[in-house]
Amino acid sequence: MQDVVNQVINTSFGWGWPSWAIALIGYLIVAALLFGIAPFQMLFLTLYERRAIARMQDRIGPNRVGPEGMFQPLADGVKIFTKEDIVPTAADQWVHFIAPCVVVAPTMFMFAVLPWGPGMVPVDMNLGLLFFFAISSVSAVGLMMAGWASSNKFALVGAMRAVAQMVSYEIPAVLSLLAIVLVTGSLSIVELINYQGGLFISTRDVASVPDWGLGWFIFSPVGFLAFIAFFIAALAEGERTPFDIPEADSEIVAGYMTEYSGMKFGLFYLAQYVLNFLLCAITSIIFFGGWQGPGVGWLYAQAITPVNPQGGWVFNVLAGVLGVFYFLTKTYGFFFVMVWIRGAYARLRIDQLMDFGWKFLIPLTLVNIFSAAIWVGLTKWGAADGLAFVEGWSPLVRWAAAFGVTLALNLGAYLFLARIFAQSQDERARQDDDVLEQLTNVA
Amino acid sequence: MTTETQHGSVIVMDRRRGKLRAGQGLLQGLRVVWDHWAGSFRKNDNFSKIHGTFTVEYPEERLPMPQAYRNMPVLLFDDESGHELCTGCYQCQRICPPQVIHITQAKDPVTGKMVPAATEFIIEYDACMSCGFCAEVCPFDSIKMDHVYELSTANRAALTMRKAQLNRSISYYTGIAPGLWAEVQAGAMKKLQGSIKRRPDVIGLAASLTEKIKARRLELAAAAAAAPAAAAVSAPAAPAAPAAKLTPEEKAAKLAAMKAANANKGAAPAPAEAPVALSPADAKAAKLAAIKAANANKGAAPAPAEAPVALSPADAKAAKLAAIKAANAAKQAEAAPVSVETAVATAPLDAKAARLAAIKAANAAKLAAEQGNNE
Amino acid sequence: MLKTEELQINIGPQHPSTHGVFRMLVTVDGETVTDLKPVFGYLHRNHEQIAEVNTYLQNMPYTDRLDYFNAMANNHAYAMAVEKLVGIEVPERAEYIRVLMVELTRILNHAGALGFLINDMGAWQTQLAFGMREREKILDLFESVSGARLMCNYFRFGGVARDLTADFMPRLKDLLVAMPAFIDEMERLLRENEILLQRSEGIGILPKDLALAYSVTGPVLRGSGVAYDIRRAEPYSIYDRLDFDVPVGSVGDVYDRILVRIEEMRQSKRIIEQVIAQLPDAQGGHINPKARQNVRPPVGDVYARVETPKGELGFYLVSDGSSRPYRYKVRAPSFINLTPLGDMCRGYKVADMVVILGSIDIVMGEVDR
Amino acid sequence: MALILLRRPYGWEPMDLLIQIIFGLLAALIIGAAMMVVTVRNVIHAALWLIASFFAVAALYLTLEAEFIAIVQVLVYVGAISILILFAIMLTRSSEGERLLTKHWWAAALISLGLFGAVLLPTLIGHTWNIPLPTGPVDAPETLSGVEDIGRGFVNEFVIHFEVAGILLTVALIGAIVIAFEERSRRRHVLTLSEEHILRQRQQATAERVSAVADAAD
Repeated sequence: MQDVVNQVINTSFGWGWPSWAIALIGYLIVAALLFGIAPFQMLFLTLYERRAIARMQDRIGPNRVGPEGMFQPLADGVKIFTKEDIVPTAADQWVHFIAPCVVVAPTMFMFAVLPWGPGMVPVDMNLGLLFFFAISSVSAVGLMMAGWASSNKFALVGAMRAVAQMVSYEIPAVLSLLAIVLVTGSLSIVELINYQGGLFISTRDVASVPDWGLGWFIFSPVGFLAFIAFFIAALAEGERTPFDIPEADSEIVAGYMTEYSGMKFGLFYLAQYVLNFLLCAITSIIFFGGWQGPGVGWLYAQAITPVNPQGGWVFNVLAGVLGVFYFLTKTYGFFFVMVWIRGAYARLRIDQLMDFGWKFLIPLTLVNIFSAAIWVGLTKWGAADGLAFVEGWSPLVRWAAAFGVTLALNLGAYLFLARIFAQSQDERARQDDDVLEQLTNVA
Repeated sequence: MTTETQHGSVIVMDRRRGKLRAGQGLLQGLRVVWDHWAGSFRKNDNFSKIHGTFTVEYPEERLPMPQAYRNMPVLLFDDESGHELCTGCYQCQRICPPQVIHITQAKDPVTGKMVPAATEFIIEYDACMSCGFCAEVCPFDSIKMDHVYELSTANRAALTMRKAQLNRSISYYTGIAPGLWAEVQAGAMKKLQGSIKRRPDVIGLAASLTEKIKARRLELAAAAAAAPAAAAVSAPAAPAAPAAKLTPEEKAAKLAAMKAANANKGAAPAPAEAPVALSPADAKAAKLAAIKAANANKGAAPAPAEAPVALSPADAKAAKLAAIKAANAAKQAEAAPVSVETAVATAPLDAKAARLAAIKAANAAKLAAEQGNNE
Repeated sequence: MLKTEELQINIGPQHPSTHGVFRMLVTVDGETVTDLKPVFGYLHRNHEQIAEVNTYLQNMPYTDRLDYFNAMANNHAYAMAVEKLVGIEVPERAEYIRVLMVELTRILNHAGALGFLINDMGAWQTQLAFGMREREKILDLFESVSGARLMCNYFRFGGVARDLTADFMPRLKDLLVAMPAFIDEMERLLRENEILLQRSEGIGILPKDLALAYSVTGPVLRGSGVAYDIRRAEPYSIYDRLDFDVPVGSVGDVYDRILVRIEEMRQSKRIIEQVIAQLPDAQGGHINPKARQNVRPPVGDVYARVETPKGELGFYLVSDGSSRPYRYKVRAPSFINLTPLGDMCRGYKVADMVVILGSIDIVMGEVDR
Repeated sequence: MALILLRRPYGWEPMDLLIQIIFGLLAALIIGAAMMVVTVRNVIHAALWLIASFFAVAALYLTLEAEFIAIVQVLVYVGAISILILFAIMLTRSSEGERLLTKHWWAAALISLGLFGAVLLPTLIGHTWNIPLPTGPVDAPETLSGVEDIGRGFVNEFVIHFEVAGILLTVALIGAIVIAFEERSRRRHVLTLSEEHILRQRQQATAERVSAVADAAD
């Protein structure tokens, strides 16, 4: 962004402004854009979800306000703004008031490191990935405050559930990303995307391979398993079905939002949908190459970049448009998958949720890290790293070997863990003698 | 294990134990939902399909109502004769489970005998459970179930339906349920003719059909004119008697309207005498009118309010019109007492007609009142 | 050491997952239910007293309001009771029509019940929407014959109010074309789904002999493995001529109840096909509804029962020879099936409690009367 | 994050002012939040103020270009530890409200001030205040927050410390698990209907067997 602002102010207008002012202006513009986009887009995510799930239920969905219900979200927004704001007398007024802000703010922070297209990232932190998840964990505090401040049994239980769920599902999410980070060797999101160029996984640097922007991690066994684990964890983080236990309406009426009304409730809603969007976006960035896609790399090579200052600005625009198109297509595709799952499944119980996270996902992701290490060793290392026997192999053989080994490892681990987990789950259903024996001892 | 019995057996449901559950069931569920999503861009129009949207966007498109659909009971009347099929036989009132039907049977104003018609027929729609028993038991097929279902209102009292609001024409009912009407048509019409024969005066005519009522009155007047002698001798000859007593009233109706219209011009009694003179009633009537004119000054003020209403057709609008006229007349009562009271004087030719006038006045006032609070 | 104490929660009367106006006073230890007291009566409408001031026929529309999900079955039970009391013969064709309606009712009730159960498990109404779609089709059929979708006051003493309309049979045949697809789809959604298995397997187990002791009936009893179906135990209408299987469960948990309901829909479809085949050559027609407006049964009492989708629905009538029942008692399946709820929920989680309640499939209109 | 936002290889003077302002704000927030932690009556509020100060400290780390430390601060302290504190406070019914202030509070204040001074004085004395500001482009700050450096450090020179810390955490984990198991075993297991039923059946069966044996004995 600074490049563009610099271009406009210093090059075309010729005012020699100091670069810090340019940087300030650039960042202010970006921040304004993001803060404008996020809520607006959340509104339309709700419409998108309602229409899609209605289709899945052989219905039509909201189609009255405006053409095809386009303005339905705006109507909802007006309604939620004009609703009365009710605060329970027993509530802790200040905490009750601040909690929604504490929940919303982190989701807005997370936009700071989200790349939208080639060279279109607000801040290229070299720890972007870590930053993303660190900030996302802050909103748990807000949920806790909300549940505690509204002094309501349902709200407190909901907050406890929400926090426990978020904290325990951050582990598989981060572990599954760790495998990817092992392969790329960097925590920078931009670096992660650049790594996914090329024709297939980890072939960006190999010469004589065209850059089609298709080297997505999803095409490798490691990436695939990591994707499954991460997406499940993302569902839990975003409190989507089948993990929407914190606001399980059939048990605890609305969870930590029970005592909220009007725009405070709206803020929780906004935070949840923005978080969902961000999780879909990060999924598409990490495993599906973000803005990577056929053509973007080539266009961006011709564009004005710090690498080649003498390029055509037209290519900037084209690459940006194409990249953002790819990125948003993937992101909304993942949101559709979220809606799809919501339309298909029931909700897990809280202890089953914990069992699934701790007894199934975390072992799976640990195995995945191991196979990621194998992948890196077989594709990257050589004698220097003490892996001499792979030196002689041709790159294709090494790649095939890595693929086969990791595939076998992950598949075996998945089946094994699935069997173990299924057996551990239905011990209460078949009333075995051992269960009854220990019951007799208890009784 | 299945144990055979004579017809069919007992099957123990198979829980599919021991097969590895590694997410294939979840994928199946996704598949089903996807099929519905993909198929939902067509419309699911017939019963043999399970895919496609089956939403009916209500205000624009509505499902066709089956003939047997029953929502709220209504009363039928015959289009050409204008007579209601209801005879006030109380069958529906007896069968109604929530007891929301209230009937007042008509009486002959002359003889006071029961007439096969209902002067008032009330159904409390707000308490009706639309079970359809009233329509089933009605021996004259007069009460039928309507298909109108948009009855919601903020005013609960407005859901207490009187006869004037319950009346529907047979053509309307054949429009919504031709088959059901075809089954019962012959018998219903035969019974209707039977009950029409036994209905004097305008009793049993649907109140909304003013022109029919006028026509009926005129033909009654003609009948009366055909038998003046019978009328002169006020012997109670059954069919002619009401006619004879009605004709002057009929004329006085026009007269009252005219009077009330130009009362402020202070019309001279001369035009007032004229119609009285040429009324079919003989000299007795004129003499009587003169006497009334002499001592009606005191009764002038209340009288006009009564008279035009009494003479107006039972139709609600006319009733209101009459009420307005009455008000005007009352204003003019002091200005030109003579002009008004002559209008009165002609009306009550004898006691029975006066009573009839009173009844009509009451009904008309009721109608006017509730028309007022319905609008 | 951390000290835990028990917590009392009121689920209901206004709560998303209590079907109707129902209240559960739950004592939880953490998330585990240690005690549950069902509290009902919020929907009491004085049904039985009203019935004693009405004439026999006037009660028919009130029976619709008992279990508003399957009014036809309630009508059937009441009509059978009065016919037994008065001694009225029902023409064969009328019997066939009755069985047809009642089996359609069974299908629509189970479709709806499964959908609501999955909703209680937290699904976002997809399964419910599918069930409701089929239910709407069946309700269209009911509307075309009886004139109303839910409160179809269709049965009369000695027959039914109106004969089948001309377009009834073709539409019913179309419906039967769609039915297997719908049932298979429900099974694919419910039977193998791992999440649903986790939520339903081993939850709310009601052992066989305890089920008998609680005198529960219907799918709950059959789910516990007792092959008791009144249509088979004492065939009442023309069920002795129809072939159908009685599905029973083996464990008696929520999953078994789901499976039993799915299979019962299949069997009902089977019965309907037989009825369609045998209906044309059935003697006698439906009766003229005007024939028996006010029956005056002889002094005596009678108990008649049918197998409604929810269980055994019985009517106990005492006649003093007048045109109004002297005593009118309803044996409502939902009410009796609700009695073991407190014990069934003990020891399970709060979320399971909701699912168990859903698996009993109650309608508060019938519980409270 | 202010410094990363405005990091530019030239033109430092306006930046300094900006950073001074930001630093002042952050310092004020940290100190104010810390004061609230110790003065506020409600324990939950104290915990929330503590979280605020944690967050401000993280921001301070960012101004020092120590991104990794800042992010870890947020991840560990704000994300995890504060949640644990909140859980602990909420689960244990703490006696809120009354202020626990001994009447020798001035002694405590004196001692703490003394210690604080003892720590701070040498730095205040031995510090040269006018460091020449770096002129010209500064090198890229990756080295300041290098994950690789930290990782290699962990597995090379600091391996002992790393392992010791790991063992310590593992021991703590095991201890927590042991406590939890003990807790669970002490909690009474609520029998479900079917379990209770089967157990009763077994007891009856055993009783019958015993009686049968007894009959056989006679």
